[in-house]
Amino acid sequence: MRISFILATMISAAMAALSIAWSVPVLVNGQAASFAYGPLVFAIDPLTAFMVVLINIGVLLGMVYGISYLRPYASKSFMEALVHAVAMVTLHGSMLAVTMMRDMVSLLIMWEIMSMSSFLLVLFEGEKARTRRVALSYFIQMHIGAFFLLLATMVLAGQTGSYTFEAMGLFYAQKPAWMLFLPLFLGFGMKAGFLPLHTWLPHAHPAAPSHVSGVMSGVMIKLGIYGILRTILFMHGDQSMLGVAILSVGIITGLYAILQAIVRNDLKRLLAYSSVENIGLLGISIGMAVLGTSIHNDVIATLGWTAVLLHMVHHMLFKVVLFQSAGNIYVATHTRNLNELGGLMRRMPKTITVFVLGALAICGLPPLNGFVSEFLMYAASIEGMKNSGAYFSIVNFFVLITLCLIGGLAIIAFTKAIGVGMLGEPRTEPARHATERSWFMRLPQQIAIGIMIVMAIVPQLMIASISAVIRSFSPNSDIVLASLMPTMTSLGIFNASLVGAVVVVLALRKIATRNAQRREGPTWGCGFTEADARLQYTSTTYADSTVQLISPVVRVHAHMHALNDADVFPHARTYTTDVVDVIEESTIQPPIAGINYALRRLAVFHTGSMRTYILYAFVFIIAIAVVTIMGVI
Amino acid sequence: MISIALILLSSVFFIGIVNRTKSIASGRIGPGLLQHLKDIVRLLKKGSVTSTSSSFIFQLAPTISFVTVIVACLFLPFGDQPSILSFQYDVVVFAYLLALGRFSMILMAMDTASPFEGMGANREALYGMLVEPAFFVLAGSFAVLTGHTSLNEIFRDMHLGSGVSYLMAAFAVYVFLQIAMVENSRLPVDDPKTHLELTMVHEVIILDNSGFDLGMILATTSIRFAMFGVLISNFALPPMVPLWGKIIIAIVVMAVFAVVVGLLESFRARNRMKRNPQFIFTLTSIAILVFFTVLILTNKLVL
Amino acid sequence: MNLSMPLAFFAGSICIAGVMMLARQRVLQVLLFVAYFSLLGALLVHEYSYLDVVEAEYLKADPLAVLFLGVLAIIGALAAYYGMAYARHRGDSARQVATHNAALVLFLTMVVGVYISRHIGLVWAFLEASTLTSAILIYYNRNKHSVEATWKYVFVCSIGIAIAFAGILFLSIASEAREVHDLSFEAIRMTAPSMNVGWLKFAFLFMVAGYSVKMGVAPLFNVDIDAKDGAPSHVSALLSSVLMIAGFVAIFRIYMALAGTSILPWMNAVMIIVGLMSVFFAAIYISKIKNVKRIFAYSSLEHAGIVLIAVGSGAWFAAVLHIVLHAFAKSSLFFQYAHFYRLYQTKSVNSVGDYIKLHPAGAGVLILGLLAITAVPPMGTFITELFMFKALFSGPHAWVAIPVFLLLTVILWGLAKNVLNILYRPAPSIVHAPAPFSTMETVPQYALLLAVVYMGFFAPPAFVQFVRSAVTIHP
Amino acid sequence: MVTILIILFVVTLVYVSMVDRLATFVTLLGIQGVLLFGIAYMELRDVDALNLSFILAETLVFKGIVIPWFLQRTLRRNKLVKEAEPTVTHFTSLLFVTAIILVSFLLAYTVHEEHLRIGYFTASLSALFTGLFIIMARTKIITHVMGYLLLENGIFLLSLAVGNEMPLAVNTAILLDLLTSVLLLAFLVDKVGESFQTVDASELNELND
Repeated sequence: MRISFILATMISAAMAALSIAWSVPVLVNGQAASFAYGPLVFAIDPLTAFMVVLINIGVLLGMVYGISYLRPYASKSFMEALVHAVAMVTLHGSMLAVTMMRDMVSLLIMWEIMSMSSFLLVLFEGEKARTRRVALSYFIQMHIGAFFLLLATMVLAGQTGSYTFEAMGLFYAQKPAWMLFLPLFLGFGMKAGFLPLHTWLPHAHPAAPSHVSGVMSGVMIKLGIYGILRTILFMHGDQSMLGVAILSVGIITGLYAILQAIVRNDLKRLLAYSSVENIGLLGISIGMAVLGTSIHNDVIATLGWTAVLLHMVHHMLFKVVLFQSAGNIYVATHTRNLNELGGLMRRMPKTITVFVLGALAICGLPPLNGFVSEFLMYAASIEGMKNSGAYFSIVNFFVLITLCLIGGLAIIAFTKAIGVGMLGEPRTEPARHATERSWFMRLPQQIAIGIMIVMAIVPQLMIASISAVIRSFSPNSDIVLASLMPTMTSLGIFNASLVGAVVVVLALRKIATRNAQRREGPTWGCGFTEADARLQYTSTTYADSTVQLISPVVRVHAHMHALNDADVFPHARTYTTDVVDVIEESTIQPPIAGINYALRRLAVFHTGSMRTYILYAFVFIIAIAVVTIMGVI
Repeated sequence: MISIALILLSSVFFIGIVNRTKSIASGRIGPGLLQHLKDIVRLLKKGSVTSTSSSFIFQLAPTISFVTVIVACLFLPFGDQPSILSFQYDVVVFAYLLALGRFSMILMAMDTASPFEGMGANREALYGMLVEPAFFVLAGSFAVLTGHTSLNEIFRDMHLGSGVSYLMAAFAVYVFLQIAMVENSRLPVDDPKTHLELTMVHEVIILDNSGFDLGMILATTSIRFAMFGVLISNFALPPMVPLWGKIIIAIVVMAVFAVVVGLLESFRARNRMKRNPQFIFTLTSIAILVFFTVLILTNKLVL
Repeated sequence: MNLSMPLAFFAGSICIAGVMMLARQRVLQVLLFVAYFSLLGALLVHEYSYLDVVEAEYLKADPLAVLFLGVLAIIGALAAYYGMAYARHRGDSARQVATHNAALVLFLTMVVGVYISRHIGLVWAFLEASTLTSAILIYYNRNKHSVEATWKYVFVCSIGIAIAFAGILFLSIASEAREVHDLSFEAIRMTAPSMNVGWLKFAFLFMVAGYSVKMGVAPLFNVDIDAKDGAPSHVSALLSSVLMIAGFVAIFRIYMALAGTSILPWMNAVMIIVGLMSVFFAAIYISKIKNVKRIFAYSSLEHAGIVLIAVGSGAWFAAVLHIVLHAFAKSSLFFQYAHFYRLYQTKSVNSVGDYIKLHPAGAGVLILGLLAITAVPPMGTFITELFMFKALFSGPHAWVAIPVFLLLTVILWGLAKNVLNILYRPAPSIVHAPAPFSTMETVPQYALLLAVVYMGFFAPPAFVQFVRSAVTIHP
Repeated sequence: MVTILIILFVVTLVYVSMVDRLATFVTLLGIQGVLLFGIAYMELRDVDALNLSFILAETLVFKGIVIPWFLQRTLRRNKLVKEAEPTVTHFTSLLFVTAIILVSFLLAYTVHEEHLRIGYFTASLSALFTGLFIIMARTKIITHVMGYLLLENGIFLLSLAVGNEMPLAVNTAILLDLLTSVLLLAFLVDKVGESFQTVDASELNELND
């Protein structure tokens, strides 16, 4: 079982080494490179090189984790293991290839291979009916996404006669940009998870094994962003309305997703929604950057692009960390339900510490790397408020409010995940007996945390290393970056010194309390002496106050039997809640239900009676004759 | 440099003045001005009891919270006197430091496995989320007004001149005042003197803390209060006044701030829990007024 | 060399079939099969070297015919092999096997006739003959289902082919009016532009309606589904590959013959309507039914529809390539189905599962096959469907792409749902102990699927050129 | 003379719609075969002997004798006497067939082509559609075979109307096909009778979705 996966990891590592060796010079020099294999042209420009690095780090972390994560699945058959391993390598390869393709058709092919292999990866625990259903719906939604890309390809070829990306520039010069951008955005946005195309994401991520969900959420959805970036790369002229549109989608996505994350009790689903939220943030940044480019404000544009690119890397890192830690928790407890966890910090402190660090980062809090990219987003929006007319000022004002609302809501979501799921007392037996995982299962997270710390302390170096990419979006970015560098350096120093200050104060505290008496005792029950783990705040109650504020957006269904007068001696009762994704419920489910209904009703043609079959031919001939005579065809 | 000194100085007296005002308003003599400081010092010396449910987060959080406030103070200028730390867009850092403190305190509360502390933590998180936009809108507005993005430069170049700008400043001061009330868990959002755990916010979070940590938490609260005091006093510092004059003005402003807080707490009832979110978000609405005023002031929006 | 090679082939085939009926020893049957396929190979080589040469007055192999002959040789040989294996596993009587083998030989021969005929009437005659010979193949199991399937198939085929004959007569009315008596495709192509448009339309309409039963598209698709269900799986493979191609050839040749006339847009519209209807019917049933074989059969219906849509939208190259790729993919799946049935002893999806554990190598075929028939890269079908969409978008019926795509999505959903259930769902207890399958038994399936990948993505330019020349009109 | 034969042919169609007894139906098919021979003979007098004998074989021997005989045999073997429960009453059938004849006439008249005689065309279309109608209206599968033969007769007539000759080789192939298909169908009727214990087509719908 694991042999094939280890082999796959080695192949992936080789692939990674090759592609990175090829990409780094591009990133450094800013000169594109390419080679052709048959009809396929593999080309690396700075953006590709950037993506290559991102993909390789994410995938390798995921695969190293997978080696140990897969240990309990020894009972899988050879074929299952093989499919899994092959799909993993294929996913890696196709993601790399997607970024290297230079025309829409090749991209579409690689894109489909990517979707297909990730579909097979989600299917890993296919013996569960739910997994099969989820994988299938994922596959279908990706298929629809690919159709939008196909549509875009056709629109592009129809107008310019070429499939290449360069033709996009031609298209944008001739036609309104949205005609091409809309299908592209729908196609790529489906993968990225922009509202309302996100519906596959909260299902697929929890269903997939954790090393896969880390890769999918950390890396694969970034390919959607990559597609959008690639499209924008060829835009020119005033695209401010497009910018505002992307930005609005981003705002809605971010706010909605983080609200959903708050109410979810499934840890991995919460993380999945948080991925959507981060896609929203990326959307906001892209929107601002496009806006900045359109109004020729290099500062906004540069800040925006830098934020986008950095946040992509950052989110990849902490999402990998979070999903893998969640995987460790799952392996230890066999549940992802926060209401069944708790008390893990005392039982598996190393894993949970890593999770907390990841959560800090994803909430954009100092001193970790998430703060750096959020800082840049705030900076861009403040610049946007400052340096442009009233209209854009107000737009950026909305961005600013959104950013801090999302930030605050993310804190609620992740304090809930940590506070309910990992701190306090265990709520169930499995959680009580959870034990720390092996060092090998923690290694990838620790590596990622290490990279995150470096990125937080020397953000200026990170930005310098991607300056070629930023330049390809915003030609005048060098000047802006030069003036931004001191700030980023200070930010890095600030991050480091914040940690330093905490350490110093801790040391002081230690010295000050060295003589003080320290005792341990039960938590104070406020006079109630029978407190037990069940009295703790649950995930549901923690979210309740937020839910009440925003009830129409987030709908929680409660199932209970109320007490009535007849219940003199009430018996045991249950109270369960479930949360629905309002958008999924209103945009995805009705058409599916409609299609299902229609299919059922329409299935009346294969009657079994031969006479009707012959009638069809007769009807067909007459019908065609009639429409021909009527001149319809 | 001056601001941090002022903050530390005023934090010693701030809570005292507030409490004294309250006791006078209710016809009592009340504790001395330094009672709060004495409490903290005594706590710092005492031993502690930690919950068996808790982990190292519980030990770590008060320190983090303390450090965040101290570091945040380092970003505050005093009029045209620069702060110790400053770089572009440090308003963001300022707000996020406070958020980090909040994050750690919430986790600390959740770590005790107490049903009440979870409640408090939840409220803390919710209120924090709701109050942040107000701060950012103000910060953004001032950035637009002055064309700068660091606190230093903003307060250096913020000159109030016209009637509209005074109105704006008044709104801003009001919002900052209320933000301070929310951030420091005072009335009408929270009542530090309440004795029912179900209605507490801040107090319930620290139920299980004791000894040095509790002292540090109390100190953090005072310093944070004083920090807002300095922030508000920055609005009242005319550029032409010499430094000693400014210091006096600031001390007076902060004293007035403390008295106002005391009076407000004396004559104001606490909100119902359910009303709090609405109340807090009103601040953002007012802050938006400030923003529009700024747009008018900078001739971006011509009415 | 010998221009009567095709005739020799027909004569030889009939002789072989005759001997097969009489000499029933297994070894002899195998030898005779070897002889037959050598003959077929010789014919293939011969036709390839005498491209576009008229032989025996009515026969001519254009690139299209040669291409399809190649497909027929490969799938036919595999079907023969699997047919023998099938009979051995079931322990069928020597007589039954001999009849079946002889019918198989005759069937393939008749289909070869369809491919290489250049006369419209002869195509018709060979098609009808293929119906009759295939009836014996379908009837193989001699149970209730196969009787019903055979009866319906033969009957509706006969009706359909009669309707098509009416179409031929309409065409000859039109050509008679122009004093043309020759009904070879070349002659029709030359004179059609001056013929009465109304008769041409009638002729085409009747021929499409009639031949639809052979190609397995709407409106007469139903009996094909039943036949593929009732027949042994290797026969189903033949039905949805070589026979579907035969129906396609019949329709496509007349389409190409009339493509020079003013009714081309109208014909395209008809093709697209037929294709759309087929995809529609496939979509509504695939998600509903639980019988694996019928699911595959409906998927054939879908692909036949796609081929016609491709024809109608002008992507002739894609159409031809697609039908070839589909033939490989679908026969691979049908061959695999034999294992499936041996393992579970049921056709129903509802009572099977865990295929990936019970028969890993077969599960791989199923997964790849699923990808192939749902047109997912790296399967070549993706490329051909891409070409189809491209042609559709640039043509006058661009809007059709939307319903087609939606229906394809529904089909994808239905197919994938069922295949996933087969592969992963925990097997119910009634499942028999895993039958020992040697990996060798799945090699041909993998080879076919590899061919789908290869021909779609890595096809050598010479091959592409050859297929392209198959769909260009020679003067 | 030809016109008379054609009218007779149409009359048999009308009669077919009313018959109850299957044996009568078969006889009518035989009569049609003879009529077709007559028509073909009149029409193609000047063609060569080979073609003539071919036509003779196709109509008189094949349509007039072999098939009716074979069908009668099948009827006997399956103990079939009459169409017990026609889904469409005889009266309605009559109406339909009459309508078919009228419509065919109108159609033939509208698409009038100089070398296409209206009579032929009408008769052939009528036979074609009557055949289809019989297949769709009746439930016994043996009747379906007969409907198919009607349809074939119609098409034969149509080919006469067209007057365009297929090459002999093609014609032979077509003839062989037709013969085999009828034999095969009759054989299958037997098999259906064995397997399903009925030759009522409405029972033959186990294969449905």
